[in-house]
Amino acid sequence: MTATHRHTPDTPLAEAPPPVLVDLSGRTAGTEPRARRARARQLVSRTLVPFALLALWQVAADRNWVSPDALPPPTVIIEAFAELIRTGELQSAIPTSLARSLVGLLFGAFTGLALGLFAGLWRVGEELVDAPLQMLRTIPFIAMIPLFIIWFGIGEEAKITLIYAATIFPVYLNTYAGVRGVDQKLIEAVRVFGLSPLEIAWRVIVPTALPSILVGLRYAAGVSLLALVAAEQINARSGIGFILLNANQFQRTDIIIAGIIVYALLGIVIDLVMRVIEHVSLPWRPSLVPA
Amino acid sequence: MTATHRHTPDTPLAEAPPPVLVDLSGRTAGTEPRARRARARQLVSRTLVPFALLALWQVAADRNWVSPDALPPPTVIIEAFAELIRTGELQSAIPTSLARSLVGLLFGAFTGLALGLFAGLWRVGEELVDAPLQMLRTIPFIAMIPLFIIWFGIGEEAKITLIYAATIFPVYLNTYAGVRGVDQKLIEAVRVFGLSPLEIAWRVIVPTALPSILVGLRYAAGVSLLALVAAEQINARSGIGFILLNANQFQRTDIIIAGIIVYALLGIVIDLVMRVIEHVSLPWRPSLVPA
Amino acid sequence: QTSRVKLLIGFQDTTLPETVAASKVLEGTPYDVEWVILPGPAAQLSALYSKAIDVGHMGDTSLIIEQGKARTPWTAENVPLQIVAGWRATDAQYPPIITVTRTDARIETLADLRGKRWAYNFGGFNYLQYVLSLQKAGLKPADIQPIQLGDQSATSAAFNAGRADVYSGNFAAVAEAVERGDAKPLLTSDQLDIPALNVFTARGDVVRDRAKSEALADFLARVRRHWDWYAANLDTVEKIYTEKVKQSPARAKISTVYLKATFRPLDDAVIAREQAIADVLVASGDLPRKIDVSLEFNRAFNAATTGGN
Amino acid sequence: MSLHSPLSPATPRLVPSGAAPPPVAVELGGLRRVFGERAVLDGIDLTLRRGEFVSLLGPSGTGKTTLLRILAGLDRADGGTVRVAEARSVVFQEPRLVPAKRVWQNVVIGHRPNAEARRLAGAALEEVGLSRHADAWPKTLSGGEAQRVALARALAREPSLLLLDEPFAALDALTRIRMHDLVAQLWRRHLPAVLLVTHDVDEAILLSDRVIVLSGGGIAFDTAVDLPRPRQRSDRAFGVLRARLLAELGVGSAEGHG
Amino acid sequence: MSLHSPLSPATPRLVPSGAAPPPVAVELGGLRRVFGERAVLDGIDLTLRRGEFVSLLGPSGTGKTTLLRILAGLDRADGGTVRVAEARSVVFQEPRLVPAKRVWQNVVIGHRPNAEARRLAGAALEEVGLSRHADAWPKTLSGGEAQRVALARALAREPSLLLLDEPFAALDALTRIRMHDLVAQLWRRHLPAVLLVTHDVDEAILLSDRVIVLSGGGIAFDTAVDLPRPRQRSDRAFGVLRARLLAELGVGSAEGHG
Ligand SMILES: Nc1ncnc2c1ncn2[C@@H]1O[C@H](COP(=O)(O)OP(=O)(O)OP(=O)(O)O)[C@@H](O)[C@H]1O
Ligand SMILES: Nc1ncnc2c1ncn2[C@@H]1O[C@H](COP(=O)(O)OP(=O)(O)OP(=O)(O)O)[C@@H](O)[C@H]1O
Ligand SMILES: O=[N+]([O-])[O-]
Ligand SMILES: [Mg+2]
Ligand SMILES: [Mg+2]
Repeated sequence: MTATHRHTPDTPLAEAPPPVLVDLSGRTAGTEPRARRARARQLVSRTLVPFALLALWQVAADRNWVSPDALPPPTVIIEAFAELIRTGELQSAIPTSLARSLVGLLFGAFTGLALGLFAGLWRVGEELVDAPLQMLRTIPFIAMIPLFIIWFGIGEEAKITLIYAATIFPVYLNTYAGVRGVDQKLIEAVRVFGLSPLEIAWRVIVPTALPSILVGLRYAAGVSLLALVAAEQINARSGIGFILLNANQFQRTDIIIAGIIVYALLGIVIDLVMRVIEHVSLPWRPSLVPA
Repeated sequence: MTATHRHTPDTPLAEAPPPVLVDLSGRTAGTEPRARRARARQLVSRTLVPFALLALWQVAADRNWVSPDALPPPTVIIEAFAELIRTGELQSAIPTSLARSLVGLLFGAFTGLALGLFAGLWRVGEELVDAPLQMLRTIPFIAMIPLFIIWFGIGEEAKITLIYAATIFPVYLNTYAGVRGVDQKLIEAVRVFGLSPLEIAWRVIVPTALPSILVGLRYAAGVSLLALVAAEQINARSGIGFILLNANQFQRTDIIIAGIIVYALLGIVIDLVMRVIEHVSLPWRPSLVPA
Repeated sequence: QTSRVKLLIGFQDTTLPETVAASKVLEGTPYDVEWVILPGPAAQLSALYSKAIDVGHMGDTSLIIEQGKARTPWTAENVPLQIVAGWRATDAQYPPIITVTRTDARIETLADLRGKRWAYNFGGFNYLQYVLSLQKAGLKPADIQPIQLGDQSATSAAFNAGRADVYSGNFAAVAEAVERGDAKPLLTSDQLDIPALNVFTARGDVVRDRAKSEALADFLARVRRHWDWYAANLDTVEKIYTEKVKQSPARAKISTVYLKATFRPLDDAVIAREQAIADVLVASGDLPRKIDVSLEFNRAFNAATTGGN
Repeated sequence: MSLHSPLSPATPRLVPSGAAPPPVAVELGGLRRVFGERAVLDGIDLTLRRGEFVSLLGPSGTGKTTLLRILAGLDRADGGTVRVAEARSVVFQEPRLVPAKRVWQNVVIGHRPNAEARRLAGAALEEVGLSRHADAWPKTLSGGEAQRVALARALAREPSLLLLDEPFAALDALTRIRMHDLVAQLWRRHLPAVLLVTHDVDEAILLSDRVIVLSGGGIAFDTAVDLPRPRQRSDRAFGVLRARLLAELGVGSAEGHG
Repeated sequence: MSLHSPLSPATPRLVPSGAAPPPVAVELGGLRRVFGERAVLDGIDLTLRRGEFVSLLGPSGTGKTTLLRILAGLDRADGGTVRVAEARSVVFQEPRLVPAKRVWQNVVIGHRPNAEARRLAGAALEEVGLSRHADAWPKTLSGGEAQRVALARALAREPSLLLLDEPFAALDALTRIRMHDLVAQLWRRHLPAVLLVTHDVDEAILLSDRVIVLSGGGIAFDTAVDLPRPRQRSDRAFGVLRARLLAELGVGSAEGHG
């Protein structure tokens, strides 16, 4: 071998700078209270920003930094909420709208998942499915409402079809990306056991791509809410999209903002639900540890 | 050790069924023509579905399966295209609209990326940023155009701000998911080399999460086109969103469909551009091999 | 050197801007005019409130609703917006708004409307046409199948596609169906005594600004001359509607006649009719309180719009 | 190597004289595989029969894994003929467990997931000493544990060709002896052809009937191991073969024996 | 082990008598780590000084990697004190290369990416015999190549504590000797404390000053290796120590030597 065997150290140890010792045992502190403290802090900071924005908003209104026409102060928005609740509109809108969103989302997610798997797993699937879906996703449905009415009528079907069409793509795209992102090595490892492509898909690829698929589902859930604003232009007498449209037509800035807040709150609820779903369906993922 | 050392085989070899040999050398066939053939086939099947749909559509029109009011035949759509091109509208619309989309997208992608990294890399980032963004994404911008006008006026800023606001979230969500999906083992491996969190982010996490970030960018690019339909309601005299809105107002089904086709084609162009970007920026990813 | 006055004029589509441009009436103005296209009255009102435009375009009912829902009641001193001009079609063949029925729905009398699918859209005088048609037929919403849609284009699409039996709204959007015999008129806006004016609404501070209001008066006078040009150049207008505004040839033919208009003086008679409309909306519950519509009308520009002095 | 397996698998080449030779499990003719400019495998001829236990040695980066991948049907040849038995099992150089499936589900990933599979997985995990981890997630396993799960997965099948890519590299002395024993048992029971890639010359001599050295794109050396079983590292013949193989691997004879 | 390193690192414990002992690089007191119910590490006391080369043996799943992770600052202790030198390098049980970075960029991942880094990477790759692969993507490397890149990455730094988790497991005899040599050179040059996890008893004896056996949550055995360097596997003392260590690892003395 090439090594020369010197028997004296290149550097006398006395000259070596003493290594700096760092104490890692501080991390030892009981984990239970730590976790509880972290959760508390999390709750605070998660709610802090929204509340800070709210306070800023009220101050801005009080000091006349913005005109109440441009942005009515929170107190006025609260009145708008009170009005929506007094008339019962809000209570009937939310279940109506959520039902529409949910049905559209279910079908859309199913279709997106199936197409995403088809395109992700088989090259021929990609070749057949991808181009039409890339086209589908850029269709501006809001500009197609008259066509939707002509094609699908003015019933619930038309509204749900619109939501359906809008939710396919996010699930498709993320399923596809998730499937393609599964480590080839894993797929090889199970392929040699003689699994059929379908079995590989079901037993290995779908579980492994699930985080990505769930991102798509989360996104689609948001889209299903957004699509309400288009869908509920079609012969709706209630629903949060309808409330917004109506307020829009009558320049009720306060109700528009109240409606947007309802949307935002539903967005947060969806997010929480999706977090729970992710937590339950991805037990193998290490709980998020920040870098 | 526990093994018993029998010196005769449990099964006499004569009884063993002869293994079935499979010939794997067929795969030897020269790869160059194979690759070329695959590309040709890909091109065919990628264009096949759109063209098949087109043919079906013309047949349906010719045989009167659908009324021309509901779906004008392709020939009529081609005439609509010819008209838009003759008057020069299409030629001026596309650069105008693309410029708006691109500027909004650039700012939106940058913001989404920054926030996604902030939330993905640091728990405190997530706690501060995630809730407001989950709220942002469910805001139905189409219902906010009057507010946008009040807040941002009727100039290009208002249009671009709308596109900007709509494109932040897809990039954010996918950046966040990509960063959180980076193998903890990799991060650990570089952390021990004393890299600062920022260096780890820049040198390891961003490159590794890039596939996911690019999915977000691809999605946002589509959204930036979709948002034109809302943005170009604000004092636009040209642009593809404007063409669609105008056609909508005057019930020009043929132009609506022509506009949707323009959208779809732009969608495909964006997709191709994104594929090239992915190809260039992810040289380390094995070219997609179907399972 | 004083800077030139600039008028920002909002309009909901490109029809008027295109014909005004073709008529060249704005050549040589001592001030600048810029058209701002904002579909829908809501966007026009937003732009007015945010001072993004000086003058907006809407139906005459929009301000009634604005005043009705205002948090602080309008007074002569604080009135934020005022109608400065109003116009409507000159051709009796084309009432501005209308209630039509599909021929295959076999609606002969007002009583036949009961139980029918009736499409309308909220806001503006389209909605008024629906409310007053119902009232005239002695029906309540519960007696029919109301189909409320987001805007005029959705409503006419639903009706033209046979998804509704009855339609209340803009006549031009269903005129082709009427001409084909697929639909027939039931009640016009005139029969319901709806003025159905298109109006220009100016900001209060624009009207009070001497330089701007002088420019506005001159602008309106020029638009009046444009209406004369319009009536004399129907072929040119039709061509503009097909080529520039992108209407179908059939629709353009109708629009040419339908949009041939003149300014109407904002006089006591008009204001009385508008007041009646406001009272109806209060009665129907669409407005929370009684209002005085005369506050909304500024008669100072009548001279410019009608050519008198 | 510093540890010495007590195992002594049956010698399956003891076929009644005059009987037909066992069926072929691998047949390579002039196999080539090129990466970029470089022919990593350049004309490999090789026949393996059922019941044969062959070890494959060779320097790092010489194409051992590539050869196994081609035999497994996971990589394509650029030239030559490749015929292999259909029922194959592979243990890869890395464990390659599905992170989303529990350990026991990974073991029976090739089976319909039912009670029978669960039982089978339990038995296979018992054999590799990991019953305790049956319900764990792969990410919580130590390196050697993961490698043993991969081994259990391969053995839960009954292959006619068993391809092993350094399956024992991450194992301590004792565990390694147990795993040797396990593989030998399976081999005796079902008589698959076994191709074992290893870097451990002693391991190759202890376990196999034949040792092949891959180098420079071809088979540089191919020898039968004609030592009686159980084999002893202290045998003179063992030492001679070891020295010879080390020499083939470029380790000078001066360092060739302890 | 079947291969015999010619390397004979300097003996850095040869400190002038009377001089202060070298500075401490690792100091553990009553270290505990519990997974679920099980205390994998249960009261470990250990001091390592700069210039010490210590090998860590132990059965699979006994907590060797866990201990290294705690020393690297990647896992937390559940009890006890942990003090370690700040400048640490780690070679993990898997290569853990960043797939999105070329091989040379991986080697100098800890450096500002400039010409100097490129040069440094080239030199480090030269030392591990992978110059040819400097511009390759990690996914195209063979198992042993990837492990050598990980080694090059660790050595491109000048740590005061070098933690090695089975870094040679995937290497053939010749390459392994070269890598032994490389680590020894680095050690002689900068005199870090080295903690080497290995399953190869001979490797432990050949390289280190001290061998520790981890078992059942604690240090089961801890011995100095007082053999002159260069060491010979054929030495009687070598054989005795090997037998002793194998016995500690549960491999009966009957199989203890070749
Ligand atoms: N996809 C690829 N693209 C380019 N080169 C490759 C690819 N796969 C393998 N190689 C190269 O081919 C050579 C042989 O690799 P292989 O994995 O077969 O080696 P090996 O003999 O198994 O080595 P080890 O003992 O280190 O595992 C290596 O130099 C490797 O870098
Ligand atoms: N995150 C974890 N959750 C639960 N158990 C764990 C976790 N990490 C390690 N373990 C368990 O702790 C034990 C020790 O693991 P460790 O990786 O330290 O072993 P090791 O001594 O390095 O083994 P090997 O020689 O096989 O690499 C193993 O049984 C392992 O399953
Ligand atoms: O599709 N998404 O951008 O999540
Ligand atoms: Mg290999
Ligand atoms: Mg380990």
